[in-house]
Amino acid sequence: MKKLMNCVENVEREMIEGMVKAYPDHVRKLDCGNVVVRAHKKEGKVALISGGGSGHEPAHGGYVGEGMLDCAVAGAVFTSPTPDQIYEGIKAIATDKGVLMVVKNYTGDVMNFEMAAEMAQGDGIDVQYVVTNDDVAVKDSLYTTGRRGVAGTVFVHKIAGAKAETGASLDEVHRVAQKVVDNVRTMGMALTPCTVPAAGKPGFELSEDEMEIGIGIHGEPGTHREKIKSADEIAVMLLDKITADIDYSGKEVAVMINGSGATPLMELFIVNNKVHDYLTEKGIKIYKTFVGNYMTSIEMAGFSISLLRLDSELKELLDAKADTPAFKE
Amino acid sequence: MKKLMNCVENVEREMIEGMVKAYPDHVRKLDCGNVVVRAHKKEGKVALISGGGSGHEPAHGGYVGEGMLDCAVAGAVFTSPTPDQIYEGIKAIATDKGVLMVVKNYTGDVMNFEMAAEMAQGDGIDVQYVVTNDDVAVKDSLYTTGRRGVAGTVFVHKIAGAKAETGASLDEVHRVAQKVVDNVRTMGMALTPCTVPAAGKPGFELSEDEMEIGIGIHGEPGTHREKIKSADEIAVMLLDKITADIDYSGKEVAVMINGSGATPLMELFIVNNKVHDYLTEKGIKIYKTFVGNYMTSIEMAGFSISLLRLDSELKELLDAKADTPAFKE
Amino acid sequence: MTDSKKLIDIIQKISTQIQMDKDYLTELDNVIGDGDHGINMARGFKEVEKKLSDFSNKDIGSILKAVGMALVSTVGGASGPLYGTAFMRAGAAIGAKNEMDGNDFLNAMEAAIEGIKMRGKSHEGEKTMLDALIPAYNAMKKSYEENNDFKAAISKGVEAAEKGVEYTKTIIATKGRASYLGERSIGHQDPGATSACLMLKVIQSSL
Amino acid sequence: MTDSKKLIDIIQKISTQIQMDKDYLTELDNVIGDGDHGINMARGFKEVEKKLSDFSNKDIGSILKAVGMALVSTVGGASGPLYGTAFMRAGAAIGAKNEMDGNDFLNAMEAAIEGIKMRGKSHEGEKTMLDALIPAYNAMKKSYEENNDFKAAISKGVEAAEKGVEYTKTIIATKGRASYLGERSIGHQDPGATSACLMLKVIQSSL
Ligand SMILES: Nc1ncnc2c1ncn2[C@@H]1O[C@H](COP(=O)(O)OP(=O)(O)O)[C@@H](O)[C@H]1O
Ligand SMILES: Nc1ncnc2c1ncn2[C@@H]1O[C@H](COP(=O)(O)OP(=O)(O)O)[C@@H](O)[C@H]1O
Ligand SMILES: [Mg+2]
Ligand SMILES: [Mg+2]
Ligand SMILES: [Mg+2]
Ligand SMILES: [Mg+2]
Repeated sequence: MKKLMNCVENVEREMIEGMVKAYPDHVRKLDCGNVVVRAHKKEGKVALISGGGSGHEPAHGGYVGEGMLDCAVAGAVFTSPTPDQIYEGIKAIATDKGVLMVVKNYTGDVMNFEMAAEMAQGDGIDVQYVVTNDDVAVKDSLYTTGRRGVAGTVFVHKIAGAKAETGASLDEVHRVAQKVVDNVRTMGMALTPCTVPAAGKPGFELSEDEMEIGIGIHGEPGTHREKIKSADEIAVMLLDKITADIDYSGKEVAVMINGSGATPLMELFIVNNKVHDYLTEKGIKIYKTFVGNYMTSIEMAGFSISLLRLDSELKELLDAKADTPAFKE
Repeated sequence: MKKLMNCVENVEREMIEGMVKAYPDHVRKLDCGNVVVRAHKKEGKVALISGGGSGHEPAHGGYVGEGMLDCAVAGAVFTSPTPDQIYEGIKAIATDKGVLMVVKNYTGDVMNFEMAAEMAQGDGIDVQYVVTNDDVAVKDSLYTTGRRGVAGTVFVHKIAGAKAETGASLDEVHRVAQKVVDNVRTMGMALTPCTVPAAGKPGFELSEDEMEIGIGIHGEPGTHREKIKSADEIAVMLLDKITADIDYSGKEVAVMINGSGATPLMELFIVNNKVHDYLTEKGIKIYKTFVGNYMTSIEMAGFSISLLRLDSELKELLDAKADTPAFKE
Repeated sequence: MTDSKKLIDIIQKISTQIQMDKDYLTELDNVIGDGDHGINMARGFKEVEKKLSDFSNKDIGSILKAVGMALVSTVGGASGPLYGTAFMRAGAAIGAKNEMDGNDFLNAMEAAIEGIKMRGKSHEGEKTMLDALIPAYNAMKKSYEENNDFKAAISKGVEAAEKGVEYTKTIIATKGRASYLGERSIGHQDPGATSACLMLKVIQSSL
Repeated sequence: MTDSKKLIDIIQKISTQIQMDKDYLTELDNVIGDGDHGINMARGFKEVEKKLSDFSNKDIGSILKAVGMALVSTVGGASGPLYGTAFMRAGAAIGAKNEMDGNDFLNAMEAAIEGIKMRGKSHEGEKTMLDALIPAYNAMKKSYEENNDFKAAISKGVEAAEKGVEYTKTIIATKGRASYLGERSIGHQDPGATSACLMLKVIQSSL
């Protein structure tokens, strides 16, 4: 394991502290743990909270700021934060308009956020939540855990955050957040694994000519492994799955080419070159493209493609001002 | 070599095309080669051009846009672009205010940009240039090539770009650019090497417990190798060299913690945590911090620290509006 | 069967065992999950250990609740709320007693299982910790009712839990991270079932 | 010594040699530079090869200039402007001739070296291509003046160039990327000196 760090036990805390020291005008850390809130609390709006395990930077702390989140709670690497931390976050940001939690669909995340919501509701705070589940690599089923929440979650932060900033009600912000969830799909792949610091070695292995298709953002196994193909072929493989899941034809979309952490921007642009042509050929209109590291998996090499189906409401909110450490619009 | 690409010969072109397709409102590509210019040419200002080998993304194409560059020329990976391409770029952006070239101090870059300038001057275009040389890992000497230009170059783009945007004269923009060059110092390190696609294998090797201190952004050897130390120790090692080179005491600085391409943001924040404390203890005031991938080395894992000594003029220009694909202020 | 002092000793031993098997549990989670189960549990029980000295004057119910709270607020992930809820419910079921017998243990265990089911919206056969705990509970209850011998009962419980762990290899996960794997989860044992079985084994060998 | 047709043949052979030694040159550049010299030169000469058919009716000066232009606009890096300038200067020195003799060659080579010095702000002893070219030029000139035999002269030139390449191992680089290494550059041969020597060898074996 080759990492820039001091001691395995402290990576999450030092990371959060290093982040807050970099952006003191944007964010501050609560004393109770790895909980980041806006430097200046804004009243009169629905407060947005998200979070999850660490290791997905800039998610979620990087998205705290005007037009996006009010709070991000960071658990241990790849491990959901605990209810008490989330509860402290909720209390710090709650306004009389209520709190919306944006939770990625993992058993642990959902349970911990639910427990925190119960605690906050006990205090009389109005809490609702959406669960993001954009990963088309896994089957969606009512009888199982359903799909994983991955990079598409960033679109929920952006758009629900913009809606909240308008002073809309909790129901309205929840509706818009759910609309994003309903219209965004993602699929990813990996060339190399990632290493949880506390584990000290990679979570899986891939041979020199192998890739994993449909990988999760915690290095969870995907749909299958195969020999590495060209960037164009890989892009088509993922896009075929995404566009088979919901109907994008004739629609406008926002595209996110999300790097997993160790992927050079050069490669993400090469991928986007094909994604653009594929969508254009299918008559899907690209409204806006985001290329970069938005929801990473520590030092994994790989990427995901997210497509968000837009309508005029979502377009307007996507274009609204955002001023956070990792996302400026 | 595990890379998302199609064919070694086309990586640079596909990368530039993928980038232009992602940001059509910001940039467009010239037909003559991998030359990126602003989507909408702005007259009445000094035009800024930079560039160098590819593999440093988002540098330099990501910095083309309002408040920064007018043109970026991308050579083959890690290889200076050729004079004819630079010349086409200059012609496309030249205004009656003249053109400033921002060149990183490598023999090849300097020669190719000089040849292009000679060609443009032959057409009556007023061309000046600055050579960035911020890397304190190599000795500065009049009798050799001098120091390498590395991540500090991004500050030149930002600040000279902001100055140009005010309508200042070529001499004035040149003066400000040179002031940044004179006041910025950088040093980097690597945990893992990078692979030029056309070479197919890493440019150097590091064993599992080794790091290279003072590495160049093309994987050029640094000052020495040693066993990996803690993030804090490494940060101190680099900061000691940087702060020994020019006097920062009592000054305000802009800090850049620049990832080499494969470094998780988590690790950069852990580094920043120490950098902040070190500078604060030394009485150096941090005016602004930038953490992220600004001047990469393909998929190298590692980072550099840049410190820019500020005065009120530089602060104002650093804060001025920038709207480029990779840098928004 | 046990008093507060003995309970504290058992909890200490469970923690020691979890620390020892940290890598093993993580390794199991690598294959069908996200490779952190051992890390999570070890972190949680280290925190529990720190609190052991505070427990010495407390009743059994309070101790178990405090263990649950410590787990909830340090483990994270899925296992944190689940084991946390389990211990808290167990504590609530036993209440302010300073001694517990076999019936108390079985009542507490039943409450713990109900808590996991409620929190996890899960039931037997979904390749989770429940597949160790539920068969263990059933076997213990049967044995204890027949012989009124807790040592014999816990042996039966461990036996059943081990079988349950083996059984998790044969089924598809439908809850937790492993469920994302679908059929690819078959052939691999569930980390949470394994950690649950480990705890029962420690109880067995501590009595 | 040679006419336009023969020259085109030599240039083709130089290109073939460069393509063959691409990895070797890159490997040398890996150690003290940025690992692209072979790649750069191969890219440039591939472009030159594409133009060979256009050369057939041209004079020697024009051919050399066209080679230089092709190198300048495709090689990039340091070697592009340097070799490009060298070939362009050589072409200008020879002018519109269709045959060249040993004296023409030596004049052209002198002009090429001057071009490199000017463009690179460099001179002998800085661990660059000049450390192959200058000794080679001196040896050839001496031999040709003594014997008026170009084949003998080019043999002397290759010998001197090879010595020059060896010599680059013993000195510190003060120009080009290798100069950043300071004393660490000692012990390693210069890639540009090596490619220059390769070209002279091809000329030798083609005559
Ligand atoms: N809904 C659930 N009900 C019961 N147990 C569950 C449920 N979801 C997960 N588990 C258990 O939790 C274990 C995983 O715990 P852990 O790895 O610590 O958390 P995470 O899956 O969040 O990384 C699984 O092996 C399984 O036994
Ligand atoms: N100033 C200079 N004068 C003469 N030759 C030089 C100079 N700088 C570099 N070179 C030559 O160029 C070679 C490197 O070429 P190449 O690797 O293609 O370019 P780059 O160094 O830009 O990557 C060196 O080995 C050296 O022989
Ligand atoms: Mg986990
Ligand atoms: Mg080069
Ligand atoms: Mg897990
Ligand atoms: Mg080179």
